[in-house]
Amino acid sequence: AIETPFFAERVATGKLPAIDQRLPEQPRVLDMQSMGRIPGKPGGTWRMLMGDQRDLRMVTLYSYARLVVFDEKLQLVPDILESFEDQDDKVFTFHLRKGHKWSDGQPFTAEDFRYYWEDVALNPKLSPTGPNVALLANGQKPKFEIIDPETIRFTWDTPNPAFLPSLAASQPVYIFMPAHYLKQFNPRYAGKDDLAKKIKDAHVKDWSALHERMSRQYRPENPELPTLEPWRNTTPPPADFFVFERNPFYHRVDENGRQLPYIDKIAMMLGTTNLIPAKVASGEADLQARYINFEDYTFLKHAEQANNYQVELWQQGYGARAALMPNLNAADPIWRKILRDVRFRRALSLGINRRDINRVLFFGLARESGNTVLPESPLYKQSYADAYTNYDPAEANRLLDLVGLDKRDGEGFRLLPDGRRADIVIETAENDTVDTDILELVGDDFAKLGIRIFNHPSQRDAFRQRIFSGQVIMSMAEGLDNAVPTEKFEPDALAPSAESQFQWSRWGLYFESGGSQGEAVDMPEPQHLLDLLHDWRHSTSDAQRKTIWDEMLSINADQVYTIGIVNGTQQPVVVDGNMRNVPKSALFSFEPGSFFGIYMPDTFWYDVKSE
Amino acid sequence: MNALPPSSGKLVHYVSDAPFDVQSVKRLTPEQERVYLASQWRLMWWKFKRHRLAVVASLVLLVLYGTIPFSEFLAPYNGSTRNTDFIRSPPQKMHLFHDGQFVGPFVYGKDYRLNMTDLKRDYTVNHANLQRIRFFCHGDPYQFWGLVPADVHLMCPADGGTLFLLGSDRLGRDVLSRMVYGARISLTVGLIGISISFLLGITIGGLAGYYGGWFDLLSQRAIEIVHSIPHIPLWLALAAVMPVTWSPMLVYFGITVILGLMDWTGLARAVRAKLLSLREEDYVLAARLMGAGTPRVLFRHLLPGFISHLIASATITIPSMILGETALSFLGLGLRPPVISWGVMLNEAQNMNVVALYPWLMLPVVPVILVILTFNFLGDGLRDAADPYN
Amino acid sequence: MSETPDILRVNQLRISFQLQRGALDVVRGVSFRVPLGKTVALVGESGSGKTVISQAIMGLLPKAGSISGGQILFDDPLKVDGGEPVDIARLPRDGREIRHLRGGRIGMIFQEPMSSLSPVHTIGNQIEEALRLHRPIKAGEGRSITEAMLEMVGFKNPHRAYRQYAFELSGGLRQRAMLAMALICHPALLIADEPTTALDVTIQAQVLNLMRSLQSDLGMSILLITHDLGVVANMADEVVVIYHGEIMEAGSANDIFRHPQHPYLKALLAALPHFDMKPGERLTALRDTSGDLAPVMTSRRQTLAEQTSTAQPSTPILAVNNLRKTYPGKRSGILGKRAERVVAVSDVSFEIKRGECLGLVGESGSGKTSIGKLIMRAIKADSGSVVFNNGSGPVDVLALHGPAGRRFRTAIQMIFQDPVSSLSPRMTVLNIIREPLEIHNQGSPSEQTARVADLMSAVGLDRRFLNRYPHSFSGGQRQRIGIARALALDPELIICDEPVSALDVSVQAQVLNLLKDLQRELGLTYLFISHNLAVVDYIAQRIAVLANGRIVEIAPRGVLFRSPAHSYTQALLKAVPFPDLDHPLDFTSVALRGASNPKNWAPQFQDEGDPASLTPIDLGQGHIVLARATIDRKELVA
Amino acid sequence: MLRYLIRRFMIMIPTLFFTSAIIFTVINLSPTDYFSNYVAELQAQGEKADMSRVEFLKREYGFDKPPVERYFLWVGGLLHGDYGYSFEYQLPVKDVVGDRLYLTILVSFSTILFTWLIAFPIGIYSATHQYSWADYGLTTLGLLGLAIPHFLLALLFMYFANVWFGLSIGGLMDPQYLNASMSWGKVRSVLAHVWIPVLIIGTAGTGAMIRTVRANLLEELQKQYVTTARAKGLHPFRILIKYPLRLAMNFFISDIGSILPSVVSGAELVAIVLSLQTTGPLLIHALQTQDMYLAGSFLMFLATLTIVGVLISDIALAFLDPRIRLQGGAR
Ligand SMILES: Nc1ncnc2c1ncn2[C@@H]1O[C@H](COP(=O)(O)OP(=O)(O)OP(=O)(O)O)[C@@H](O)[C@H]1O
Ligand SMILES: Nc1ncnc2c1ncn2[C@@H]1O[C@H](COP(=O)(O)OP(=O)(O)OP(=O)(O)O)[C@@H](O)[C@H]1O
Ligand SMILES: [Mg+2]
Ligand SMILES: [Mg+2]
Repeated sequence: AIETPFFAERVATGKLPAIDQRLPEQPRVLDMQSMGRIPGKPGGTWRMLMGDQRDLRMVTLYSYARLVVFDEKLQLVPDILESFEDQDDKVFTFHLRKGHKWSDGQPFTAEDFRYYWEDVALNPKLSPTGPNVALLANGQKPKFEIIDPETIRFTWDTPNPAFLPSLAASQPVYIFMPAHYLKQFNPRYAGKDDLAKKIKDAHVKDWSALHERMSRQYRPENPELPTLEPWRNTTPPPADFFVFERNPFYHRVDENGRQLPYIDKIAMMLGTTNLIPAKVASGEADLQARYINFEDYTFLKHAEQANNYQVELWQQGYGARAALMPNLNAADPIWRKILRDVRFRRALSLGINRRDINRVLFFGLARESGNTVLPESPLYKQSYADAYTNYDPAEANRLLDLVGLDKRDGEGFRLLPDGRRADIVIETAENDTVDTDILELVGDDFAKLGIRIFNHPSQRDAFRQRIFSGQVIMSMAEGLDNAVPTEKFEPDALAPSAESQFQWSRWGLYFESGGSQGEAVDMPEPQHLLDLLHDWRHSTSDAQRKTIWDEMLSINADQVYTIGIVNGTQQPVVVDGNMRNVPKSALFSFEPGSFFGIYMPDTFWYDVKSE
Repeated sequence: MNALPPSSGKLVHYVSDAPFDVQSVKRLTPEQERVYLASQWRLMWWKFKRHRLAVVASLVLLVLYGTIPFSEFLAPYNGSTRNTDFIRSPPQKMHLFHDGQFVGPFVYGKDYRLNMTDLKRDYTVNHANLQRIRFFCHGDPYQFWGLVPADVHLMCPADGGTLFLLGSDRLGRDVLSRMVYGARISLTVGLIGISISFLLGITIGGLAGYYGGWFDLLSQRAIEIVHSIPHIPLWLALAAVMPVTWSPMLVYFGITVILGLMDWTGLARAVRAKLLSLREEDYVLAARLMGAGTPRVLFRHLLPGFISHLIASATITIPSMILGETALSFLGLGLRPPVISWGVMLNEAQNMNVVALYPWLMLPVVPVILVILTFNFLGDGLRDAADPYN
Repeated sequence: MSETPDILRVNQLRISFQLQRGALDVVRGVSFRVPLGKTVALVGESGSGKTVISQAIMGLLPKAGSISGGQILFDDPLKVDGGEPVDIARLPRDGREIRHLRGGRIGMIFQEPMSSLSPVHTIGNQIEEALRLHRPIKAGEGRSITEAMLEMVGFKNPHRAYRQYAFELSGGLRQRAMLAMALICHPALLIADEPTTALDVTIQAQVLNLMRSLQSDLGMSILLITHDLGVVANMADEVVVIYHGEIMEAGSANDIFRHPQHPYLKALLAALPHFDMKPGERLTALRDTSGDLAPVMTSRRQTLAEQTSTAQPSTPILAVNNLRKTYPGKRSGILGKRAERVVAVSDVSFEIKRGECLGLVGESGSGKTSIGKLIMRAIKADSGSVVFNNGSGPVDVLALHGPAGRRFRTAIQMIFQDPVSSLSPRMTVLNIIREPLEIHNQGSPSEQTARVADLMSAVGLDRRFLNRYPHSFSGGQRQRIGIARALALDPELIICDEPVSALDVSVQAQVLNLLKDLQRELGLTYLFISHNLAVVDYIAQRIAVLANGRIVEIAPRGVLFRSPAHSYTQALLKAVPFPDLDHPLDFTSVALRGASNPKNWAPQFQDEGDPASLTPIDLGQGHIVLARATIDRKELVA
Repeated sequence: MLRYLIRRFMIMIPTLFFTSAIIFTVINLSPTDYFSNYVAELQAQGEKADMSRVEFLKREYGFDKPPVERYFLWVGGLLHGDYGYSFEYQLPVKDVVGDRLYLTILVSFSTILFTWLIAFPIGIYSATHQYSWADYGLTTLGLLGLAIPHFLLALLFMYFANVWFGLSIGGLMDPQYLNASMSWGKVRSVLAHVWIPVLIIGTAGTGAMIRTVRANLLEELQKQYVTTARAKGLHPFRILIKYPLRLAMNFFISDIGSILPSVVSGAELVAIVLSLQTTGPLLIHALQTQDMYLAGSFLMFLATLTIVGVLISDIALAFLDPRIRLQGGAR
């Protein structure tokens, strides 16, 4: 392997072992050529602009180093793991890379998994609600075994098909922790006085708080916490400027034997998000998509030449850029009855002039579609996207008359059966101009159906609380988060399985809480969806999973639980003129893909002639 | 008329020989009677009339406020009429002459092309497409005063043409029309807010300054407390509790009241401080000894001595009230569409795109400036009119 | 005498004011001179332009006023020989030259000292400022010079006075502070605009004496503007008589007093009240306004007739018992100890019967205004009681509130000593006089306006003044506005605090006659505070003499003037200046200095440290004097 | 005076107590709390909150206890100088505010200085030269500053500062200095940036100040004591400074109570728009995310400053005007 210039001095002075000692015996070798990429040279800093300290997790997302990862074709491949074995989704055996080390040079072994499982997941102080749900199959904990320092095994009695995807998720379930580092915060291992002093210095209440704070892996706030990611944070918070440095012990190399990542440093600058487009346009970021919107494209494009960058348009991965979500659990009984009538939902969907919206707001570049999977997904069918998305106000009006909204007032607006005007307050989270504009246009369309709508944006949190309590009749939000799934992904978003599903949040809560809160599903189709979800969880073959997915998608399309407006909208991505290996066009989504993560930013590099 | 006595000489005894009439007080003609017995208000009005800038300012304000009842008629379009083919169209210039020939007021039509490389709508003036502006014409239908259906406008675009004298916004709505509609909210919000804050500020500050003692003590503590709660958290908290079902109009009143309620403390303290010293004046004592009640002493004797400050602070508070809602919108508590106000329009103009690409969307700042300048000049005039020394 | 050059020559001076409607010529071609080291008195009717002339000399005309013609030549004696006199009328406003003259070469005492001092600076600070500006003094010397000056103008405790603020001083003390400010720079020309109106006669004599001695020591010239012809006779070398902005007569004091020629001057001299007037004798005013009086009075005749029939004539309308008031003293520094309290009024008791006029005289600063304010409940008494009885039963004034309090306000009114500050600066005269009527809802607006107009002419003011603001009036005019306001409500008792001090004798006569007529016709009662003993003698039935916050003597007017018992009263009477060249005031012999200091009194009036040792002793005929209880009555009369 | 001071300090105690209660209520007025907010934020992006961790944190910070109890815990902490713990940063509030305070004070002081240095001379000038061209011109200029919304002004400034001077957009220094220790370069960079917020925050204040100074001064210039001072032969400027200006300052002094807190809070909204590294954005963020101890303690700090400021202003008023001091006004 070739030594990285960044470390040359430290290696020379003996502060760091040489490259061959740092890499695992079997590093993960990426063959750039076969991936259609160019092998590069190390160096440079990736400047990115972020909003607040929470965005530190973007580096974890962009890095996308997981035990197993999805490749660009959404196939699961080992990454940190050297390999894994999966028997009927019940028994999982993981093989670590021999000689793999944490960023502080300490070996990464089975002990790190044991520490997590025994000392964190099963510790009632650190995990008051028990281990993460991904580690439970049918509510049961697995059997955890250490076969040897490089091999571990999880065993369940029933299938747990969600286990591996959850490890590869953008926000992964961490089932290992740097034990050697964290033991100093755990009274089981640490000296009492030593720990007491640490607790006092950190101004925390007890060891669990200290442990909790020091062990955040997803949001790398603690510069001392050893990591396996390509870059490690070097700036203690609070700060407005975080610098990440390359991990000398990172496990990936290119075909030439150069240790990845190519880019030495990440400089993350925090600030007001509204200013980010302007700052990007003045050349203050090297690769940026977050906090840039479609409307900024023109502005960014105009400064392309002057500041030597390119603006690419990637495709957003939502099931819908915006979808109306009639609340089937609305507290108002009259409204609930109407909202649950499929004809009403279909009528609203037919009443939206999607073409107009697409033309006015998205330059016709979006797809007029229901809230469903994208064509990029193997599960896509045209019929899902097209269901009730043609503009047919006459049919819409006919349907509305049928559902009992046939009476109108003097101004021609429809009345509810109890005589109230059928005004709909559509609530949204935060103040997003695009949302406002969409609703403005939808409002004009609905006015033709004799229904007036009002937009009420509120703080995201308050907004959700209102939905959860059933006060909201209809909301608008993004559609499916993961709109390019394969059958291996859990189809939970299609069934009432979570409180955060705004069309049926109380049913979702019922499911989530195991029946202790919320309301039981009392409509046949949603119940069927739930059954299908249950089937998927116990499924054992991909074929079976695919049929379940198909059925759930078609029920959702037919029942129009959420009224998608457009999807496939564009996400501008600004790339520095000298940065190589960044795809021209790709899918930009959190799940799957970790935004840039799936395209492996550790393979991006700066092509600077002079150097 | 007497001569200067000789310098350093002995003074000669001088006696005037002019006729001397002790009853020289003349009778007044009715005209003089009118002038000399005019009320104080009339005097002020006469004085005000002489302040030319103030008169102009008040005329401008009168016109601006005069548009409020007739927005629908004055605006070429309805405030929410969208023209999807003319999104973000730059302003169309009004012309009178075409090829050196007089044609009357008209605009040239615009051709537009979607520029897919930078995703921009490019407009070019089409000199062949001459669109004569119609006056007192039929255009967008509206409900006049919410009652009478009508469709007459002062001016409308030519049939099939467009008339975006100040350009159009991102949904293709006419900026000029929206400005006309926006005046309704923006011009009133300031007045209502300021009335509330002045009422509170003057009364509480006045009583505290005049009475002193425990009232002063309590009111000062109240002011301290109101003052020490920064506006923003309160706004956020109110945003959280303000019922969502409130119509935009109610929200508007709510905001106005809040703006007013938050603003009085500074004034109250200034009034109090001034009155603390003014109340020691003899004329205050005189009024009290005449049996004048507190309101009278406060409003007839004490506050006039403070009128300059009051007028000044009123005229500088109005802009902050008009613009206050933009600050609120920033926190998600502002007015929302479909309500149109200058603040809402400016709020929509608050991004770099607009500054760099669509600067005409910032035009609503012009009426704001106009209103503020006129209010201030009006204030100057009022101040002078009330100033006895002038 | 004929060798002295003129320090000031005013030649054909014309001054006009720009008013709402057209210009107002206030001074119309006035010429006069002030010879070096001499005193020239400017006398004339109130509103005749005296103050305006003096303002023009200082270059201090108000914004609305301007010099429309003539010259003001100032010939500075200190100037090197051959220098031309400067024409002040041509100097730029607030320019370097005029600033040099102001204060340094020409000093000015303003007519209204009460409102001419900054409210937020100590008087010491304000006086010393002038000193530093114009006299080269060593560091640290300023304060002692200032205090010495304060002492010279009659401050008893100059050290304390240095640190006092204007509002802590009585009217007379403020006037003295102004005097000190003008005199401290030793100007070549002193313009004294009514310098002694607020001073009692003993202090007045002291101050006049001070001016005379500065005059002889420094060769200072004085332009003296005053209404008090007694002062004129004692001070002036030359006299200029002015009427409506024109000079009527001018000449040496001798010419003026012994050979008056112009009808106006003759009328002035005739209007003087003098001590040997017969009871019921009327003053002869220049204009007789008894005709204007009728409408003012009719309004209440009716009710009055009923009231007087029910009320017993013997019950006093106002009884004051053991009134006491102290003002908090001042601290030295922020945290320093509080100094002694100032006792302004101590153990004062007296009664006023219905229809009577009680004169209150006394040293400046002796607590007269305080007593007035206490009665009005404008300030809180420390102890004592005030009982008001207008026939409907006695009421304790100090405990009044609610509707009774409101009714009380209509029955009793006060004329303030300082006319400037007692008029709201932002109200027109019309509104000011009408205000009490509005407050008590008397009559329709047009009736109110009509009544205001009547009141205006009753006090001798032109109706055309109605919509002007107070600041645009002359001192005497303002004072009359205050009187008109007090009369508006037809009160039963009026507390007159120096109501005529700023009026020339003829207008004074007119106003005094008015008050007297009202008293006779309506049974109006007065508490009349004045320094002018002749005026008090004319209007009051009984007179109380106040010294150091206590009433030292009280007696019917005839008795008091014929046989004053108390040393202080005697000193007062001796200090009255007469408008008679044959009876000049003996500035040197009269024990002027410290006339109010008990140490200078006869031993029977000294309390020897124990205020309680003095008691009022009745000498018969209602003549009461404050003396030691142990003293024999005979000794007092002697 | 000493007694007065002691009394005023005593009165401050209940006031502060009351204020703390209100602040606590206001913060808790929102139906949600930090944790549900945090969960909401994550789920908005499709992320899942680790419920176990949320539960853990809730218990850790006493969210299982009733609000009243939490209030007393908080106030008790404040009394011991413990400002609580920021949920968001997982750090003591003191550490979170840290360096931002200095930058805030820098910006605020510069702004105040800027405002005063411009507004006072102009206000005095336009009062003494009423209706001159300069009066009209300067007044109009000041009013323009008042009329253009802060945000818009900020955007325009940033845009043109970037286009014309190549200044980085927003912030108080170039990014490379953010974590760096003090150096010449850093100072220069801060100076290059600080004028934008100062100008923006300052303009509106300046316009308002000019108008009020002018109005109050005009009122005083006509008083008789000014004539007295002129009669002494004082230079007009000396007169102006010593007499009318001092009395005209009344309004200004009565408002200095609000200066202290504004120095520390630093024009929150503008700071956000300009992306300044000051305390303002921190506070707003804390409020929006319901980071209640951070927000609460910060607000309490501001409130204390206000109350102290009012006290100072009362004392200053009494010093300025003996009538208030001696007649017992500010009791
Ligand atoms: N600022 C002003 N504006 C208008 N008129 C004024 C103003 N000042 C004085 N006058 C008028 O000028 C005339 C002369 O006033 P001035 O003060 O000189 O009188 P005076 O002789 O001093 O009278 P008094 O003895 O009552 O003080 C009066 O009629 C008065 O009303
Ligand atoms: N507000 C005050 N604070 C302190 N001392 C005061 C105050 N008002 C008056 N005094 C003092 O009380 C004493 C009496 O004042 P007052 O005004 O009653 O005198 P006066 O008899 O009316 O004198 P003058 O004839 O000079 O007007 C004076 O020594 C004065 O300095
Ligand atoms: Mg005069
Ligand atoms: Mg007095």
